[in-house]
Amino acid sequence: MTRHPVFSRIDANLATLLIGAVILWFAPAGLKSYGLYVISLWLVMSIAAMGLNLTLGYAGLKSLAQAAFLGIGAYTTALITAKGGIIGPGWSWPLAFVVSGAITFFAGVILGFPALRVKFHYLAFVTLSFATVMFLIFRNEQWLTGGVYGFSNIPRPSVMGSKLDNDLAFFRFVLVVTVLLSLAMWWMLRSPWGRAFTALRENPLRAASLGINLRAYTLLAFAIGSAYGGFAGALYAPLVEFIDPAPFAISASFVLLLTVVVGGQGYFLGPFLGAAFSYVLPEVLRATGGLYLLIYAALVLILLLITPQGIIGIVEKMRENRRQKAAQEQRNASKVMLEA
Amino acid sequence: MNAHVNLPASGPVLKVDGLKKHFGGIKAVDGVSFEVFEGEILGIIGPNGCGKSTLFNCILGQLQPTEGAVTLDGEAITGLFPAELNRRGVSRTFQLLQVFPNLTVRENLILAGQEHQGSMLSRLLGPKDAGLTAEAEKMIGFFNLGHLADSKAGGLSYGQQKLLDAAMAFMAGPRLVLLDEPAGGVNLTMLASLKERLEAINKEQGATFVVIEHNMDFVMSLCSRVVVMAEGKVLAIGTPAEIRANPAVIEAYLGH
Amino acid sequence: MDQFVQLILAGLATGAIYALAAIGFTLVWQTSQTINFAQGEFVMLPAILVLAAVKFLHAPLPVAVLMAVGGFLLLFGFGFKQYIVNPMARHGILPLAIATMALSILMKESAKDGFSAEAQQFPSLVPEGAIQLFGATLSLRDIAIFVVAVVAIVGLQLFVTRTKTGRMMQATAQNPTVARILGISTEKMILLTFLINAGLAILASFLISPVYLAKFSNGEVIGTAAFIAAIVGGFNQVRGALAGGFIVGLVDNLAAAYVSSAYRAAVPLVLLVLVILFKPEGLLGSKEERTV
Amino acid sequence: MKMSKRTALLGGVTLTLGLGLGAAMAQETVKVVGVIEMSGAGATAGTNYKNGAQMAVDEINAKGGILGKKIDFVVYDTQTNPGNTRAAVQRGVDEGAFAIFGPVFSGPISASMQIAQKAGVPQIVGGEAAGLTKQGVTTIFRTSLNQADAMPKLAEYFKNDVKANSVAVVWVNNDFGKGGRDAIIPELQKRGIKIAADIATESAQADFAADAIKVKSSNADAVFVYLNEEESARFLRAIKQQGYDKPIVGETTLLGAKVIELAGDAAEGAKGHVGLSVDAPNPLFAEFGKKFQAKFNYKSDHNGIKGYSGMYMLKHVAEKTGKLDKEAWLKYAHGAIIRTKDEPGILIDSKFDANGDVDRESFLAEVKKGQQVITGTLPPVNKF
Repeated sequence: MTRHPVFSRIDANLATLLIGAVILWFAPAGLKSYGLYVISLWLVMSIAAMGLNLTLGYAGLKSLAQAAFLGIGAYTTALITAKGGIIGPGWSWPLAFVVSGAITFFAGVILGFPALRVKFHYLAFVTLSFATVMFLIFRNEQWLTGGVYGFSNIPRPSVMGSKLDNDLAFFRFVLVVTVLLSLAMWWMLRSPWGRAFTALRENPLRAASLGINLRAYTLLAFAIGSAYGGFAGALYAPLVEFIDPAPFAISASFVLLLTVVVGGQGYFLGPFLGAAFSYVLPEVLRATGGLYLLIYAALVLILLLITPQGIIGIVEKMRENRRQKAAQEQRNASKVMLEA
Repeated sequence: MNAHVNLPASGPVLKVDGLKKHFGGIKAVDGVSFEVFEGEILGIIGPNGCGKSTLFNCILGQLQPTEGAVTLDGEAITGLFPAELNRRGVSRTFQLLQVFPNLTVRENLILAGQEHQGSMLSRLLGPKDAGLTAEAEKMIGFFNLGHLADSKAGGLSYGQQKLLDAAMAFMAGPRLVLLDEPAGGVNLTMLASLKERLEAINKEQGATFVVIEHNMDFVMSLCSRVVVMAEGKVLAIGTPAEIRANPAVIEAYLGH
Repeated sequence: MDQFVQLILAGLATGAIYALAAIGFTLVWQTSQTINFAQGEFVMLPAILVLAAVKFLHAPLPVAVLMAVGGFLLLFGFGFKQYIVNPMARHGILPLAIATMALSILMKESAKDGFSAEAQQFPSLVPEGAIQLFGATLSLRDIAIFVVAVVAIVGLQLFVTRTKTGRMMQATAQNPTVARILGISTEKMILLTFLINAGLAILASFLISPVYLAKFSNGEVIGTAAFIAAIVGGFNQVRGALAGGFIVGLVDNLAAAYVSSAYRAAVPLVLLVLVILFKPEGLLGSKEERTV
Repeated sequence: MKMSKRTALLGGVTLTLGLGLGAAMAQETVKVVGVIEMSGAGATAGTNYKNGAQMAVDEINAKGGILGKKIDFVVYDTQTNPGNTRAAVQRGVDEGAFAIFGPVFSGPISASMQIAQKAGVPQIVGGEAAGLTKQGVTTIFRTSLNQADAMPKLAEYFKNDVKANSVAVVWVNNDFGKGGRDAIIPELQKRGIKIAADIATESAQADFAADAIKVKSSNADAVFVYLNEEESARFLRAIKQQGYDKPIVGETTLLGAKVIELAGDAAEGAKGHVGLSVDAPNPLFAEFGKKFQAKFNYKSDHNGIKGYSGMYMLKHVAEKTGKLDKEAWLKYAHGAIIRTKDEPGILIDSKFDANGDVDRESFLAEVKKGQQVITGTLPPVNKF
C-alpha cells in the first residue's frame, strides 16, 4: 500500500510536537524569569487555543467563551490549591487539574445543547452571553473569587515533594503537561472521532445520513474543547500566581478566537503558531514603544490579507498547489482508463 | 438483469403504508403505499414535482410525514432520525454532490463505515481506520477509484464524486439503499459503468435498492419493478414491461 | 412611576444610537457577509477626526466636519470595502471577521496615539436644557438624538423601498445572483451599502459624542451593543435592527434600575438567549431556509 | 510539512534569542522601568502618570541625573491586564532595573508586587486601594493617600459640612471603586448616616442615565461619586440632565481638572476631598501645573502629580543614601520624611511609613465657576 499524504501529515505533526518538546526542554536554559514566563504563557495559551481549535476549527462550532473556561479552570485551581491546598500541597494541584477539566467539560456539555438548536451567529451569541455572565460572576461574587481585588498567593504545584518555585522547573512542568495534552488531542483527531468532527463541520446532513450521531459529536466537541480551556486555566493560575477577572473577559475570548484563526483553524499545529503570534509577539514588539499595538494590529491585518487560512495556510497552500498538479496528471490518466 | 422478478416468500424489507406529507395546503405526498422485497431494485419515476423527493425525505427521516407509516423488516421506523436509520442499515446517496471535500477518498469511505463499528469509546481508543481499510480498499477497487484513493474528494470530477457518493452508501453493508438520481449529470460512458457497478453490488451484497431517477432507459434496464408517481399519488406499480404498456403511465408522460 | 417613565425615555435615546449602529452592521452583513467587529470604532472615529482637524489643521469647525465626513466616507466606506472586505470575502466569514477585529485595534490605537488618550468635549448642535413630560425630566439633547435617529432611519427605509436605486440595493442584498442577472451593478450597490454604513456611523458619532465625550475607547460599548441589537433583530433585517437597538437600550436601562447594577450587563443577554432558544430566527427575522 | 517543521523550529530559535537578550547592556545609567497602563481601561490614568514621571526624568537628567548617573526610563504597556503587568515587572527585574515605576491601577499592582518583592526592587505605584500595603510587601511605595486614610476624612465632611443624613453611593466596579465603597460605607454608618442607594457602575461605562435616575429617586440628602475621570464627567452630565439639585460629593478624581473640563457646567458645585491637585494653594503645585501644560499641551490631573513627585522621591532617597543600592534605598525610604525645602520636586511634605503608605496634607475643595477652589486644608493623619 502507498503512503497516504494525510496519514504522513499526521505523523509529521507528531514528529514536530516531540522534536519541539525536546528543543523546548533544553532551549530556555539561558532565559531569565521573564523569558520563561513568556514561553510558559505561550504553552498555556496554546492549550486553550487547542481546545477552541477543536470546537471551531475541526467541528466548525463558533464559540466566544473560551476565556471563560480558562477562567473557570483558573479559579477552580486557585480555590483548591490555595492555603496549603485541600488535600495537602502534593496532591492538590493534580486534583485541581482534574476538577478544572471536569467542571469545564460539563459546562461545555450544557453550553453545547444550544449548539444543537441554533447555529452560526446565534451560537456565537449564546456563548458570548455565557462568557459575559461568567465574567460578572468572577467579578461580583467576592466571597468566592476575591472579586475585583483578585485572588493572590496561588501556589505553584509540587512534584515529588518539592515545590516548583524555580521558574525553569515550572516551565518544564508546563511543557510536560502541554505535551501530554497535545498527544491526547493528536490521538483523538486521528481516531475516527477526528473524522467525525470534520464531517460535522463540512456537511452535517450528509454526516447524519452516514450514521454519525450529530448530537453526541457536537456535545463532545464542545465539551472537550472547553475542558482544554479548563486545563489551561489550571496552569494559568499557578503561572501568574494571582488572578483577577480581567484576563477572562470577553475581549480575551476574542483574542483566543483570533489566535486560532491566525494560526490556522483546523490544523493541529495552528494553535501553537497562533498563540506565539497573539501572546509572544506583543511581548517582543513591546520594545518598539507606544506604537506596538498599532504594529501588531497591522501585522494581523496584513497576514490575513495574504493568507486567510492563517500562518499554516501558507505552507498548506504550497502543498496544495503541488498536490493539484499531481492530481491533474492523475485525472488525465484516469480519463483514459474510464473511457477505455 | 431484470429477470429475478419472482418475489421471495419472506415479508418485504421496506413497507410504505399510506404515507402523506402536506405543506400547508400543498399535498406533496398524498397517500403513497408500496413494498420493497429482499434483493430487488425498485425504481421510482414520475414527472418533476410529483413528490418523489419528498417521499424519499420522509422515508429517510429528513422530513416528518404528516400521516402514514414506514416499516423496515416489520419494525416501524417512521420519523426516526437519519443517523438512527443509517445505523439500522438504511443508507442513501444524494441528488446533489455530498462528499466531504477536505477528506481524501479513502477517508470518506472509512467515515461512511466507522459508525457501524464498535462503540463510541472503541472508536476513540481503537485503530484510526476503525478496521475499515480493507473494506475501503475493496470499495475503491470496485468503483475504479484506485488512482484517486489519496486525493481530496473536493478535487475529483463530477462523475468521480458521484461514484464516491455511491461507494460511501455501500460501505457499511447496508440492508436497504436509497439512491437519489444516481445517473443525474453523469456522462454516457460513466453511466454504463455505474449501472454495471450497481447491478454487481446488488448481487454481491444482497442489498435492496430503491432508485429515484429521471433517465427512463437507466431505470427500465436496472430495476426489477417500477413505481410511477404523479401528483403525490402512486399511478402504477409493475415490471418495466408492464409499466411501458400501462395506458395511465403513457397518458401521464405523453398525454400533454 | 415617574422613575419608570424616565428610564423608558432615556432608554429610547440610547436605543436610537444602538439602532443606527446596528442598521449599518446589518446592511453590511446582508450585502457582503461581513461581520464588522469594528462597528463600534466606526462610531468612535468621526468625532475624533473632527477634533483632530481642528487641533492639527486649525480648521474652523464646519470645515473640520466636512473634512472628517469626506475622509471617513473615503477610508471606511470605500477603502474598507475595497481593501479589506473584497480581498477576503471569498475566504469565508471568520477570517474577515478577525480582520475587522484587527482593524478595530488599529483604529482605536491610531486615535489614541495620533490624537489623544484622553476624553475630549465635542461640540453639541443642540442647546442644553430640559422639558417636563409625563412628570419626567427630558433633556433637549435626548429628544434631538431620538428625533434625528428616527428621521435618518425612516429616510433610509423610504430610500430602500421607494427609489429605484434603493430597490436595486435591496435586491442585491437579498439575492446577488438574481440581481446580477437582472442587470443590476451589484458591485456599485454593495459599495453603496458600505457608504450608507459609514454615513450612519458618522451620524451616530456626532450625536453621542457630546454626551459620551469623544474618546478612543468609546467603540467598545457601542460595538457590542450594535452586535447584540443586530442579532435580536434577526441579523438580516433593517427593521429588525431598528427594533433590536431600542430593545437593547430599554432593557439595559430597566435592568440597571430594577434588577442589579452589578449584573446589569448580563440581563439583556440572558433575556435574548432565551429568545434565541425559543425563536432561533430572532424577533423579527425570517427563518433561514435549510437546504438538503 | 517539512516546511512547517522548519518554520516552527525557526520560530522557537528566534523567540529564544529575542527573549534572552536585553539584560546584557548595563551602562552607566540608572535604569527605571515604567510598568504603566498605556492602553485598556487605565490608559488615561496611566498616560498622566507616565507623562508626569517623564517630565521629572527630563528635569533630573538635565541637571546631571541621580548621583551623576542619568536615568534610563523605559515604559512597558500593561494593557491594564494583570498577567501582562506581571510579565512586564518580571522583565524590568530581569533587565536589572533599579526601580519599577507603576502601575496605577490596583489590580495589576496586586498581581505584580510579589515579583518586585522577591527581587528586592523598589516599586513606586499610583494605586489607592487599601489592601495593597496590608500584605507585608516590603518593596511597595504609594504616591497618593491610601483610601483607608482618605475615607474617614470624607465621612467627617459628610457629617459636619454637608450635614447629610442619607447618602447615595455611586462607584465604579473595579478594585479602585469597590475599595473606596468598602472603605466609606462603614465610616458613614459609624457616623449615623444612612446609605440610601448603593450603585455599581462599569468601568468605561458611557451611558449613566439609569444610574442618575436611580440616585435621584433614592431621595438621599447627597450623592457620593467615586468613579474614574471620564466616567465622573459623564455621570455629572447625566445627573444634571435629570435636574438634580442636591450636593454632589467626591474624592480627588471628581474635582480634578479633567473632569471639570469635560463636564462643563455640570461640574458646578461639586465638592469634596482632594489628595493632590494642581489647584492647591501651593506655589509648587501651580508651577508644576504650568510646566506640564507647556510640555504636554493639556492640564495634568492628580496622576500626573503622582508620577512627577514619585520620581523625585526616588531620586531624593537615592541621593540621601549616597549610593545606588536597592537595599539601602528601601531601608531609608521606610520612614522617610521628605520636605519640599529639601526636595522641591516632591511638591508637598510627605512621610512614607514602614508599609509604604504616604501621609501628607490634603484639601477640601469645591467647583466654582469652572475652577477647583480649595476651601480648606486638612492636616496629615499623623503629624510629622
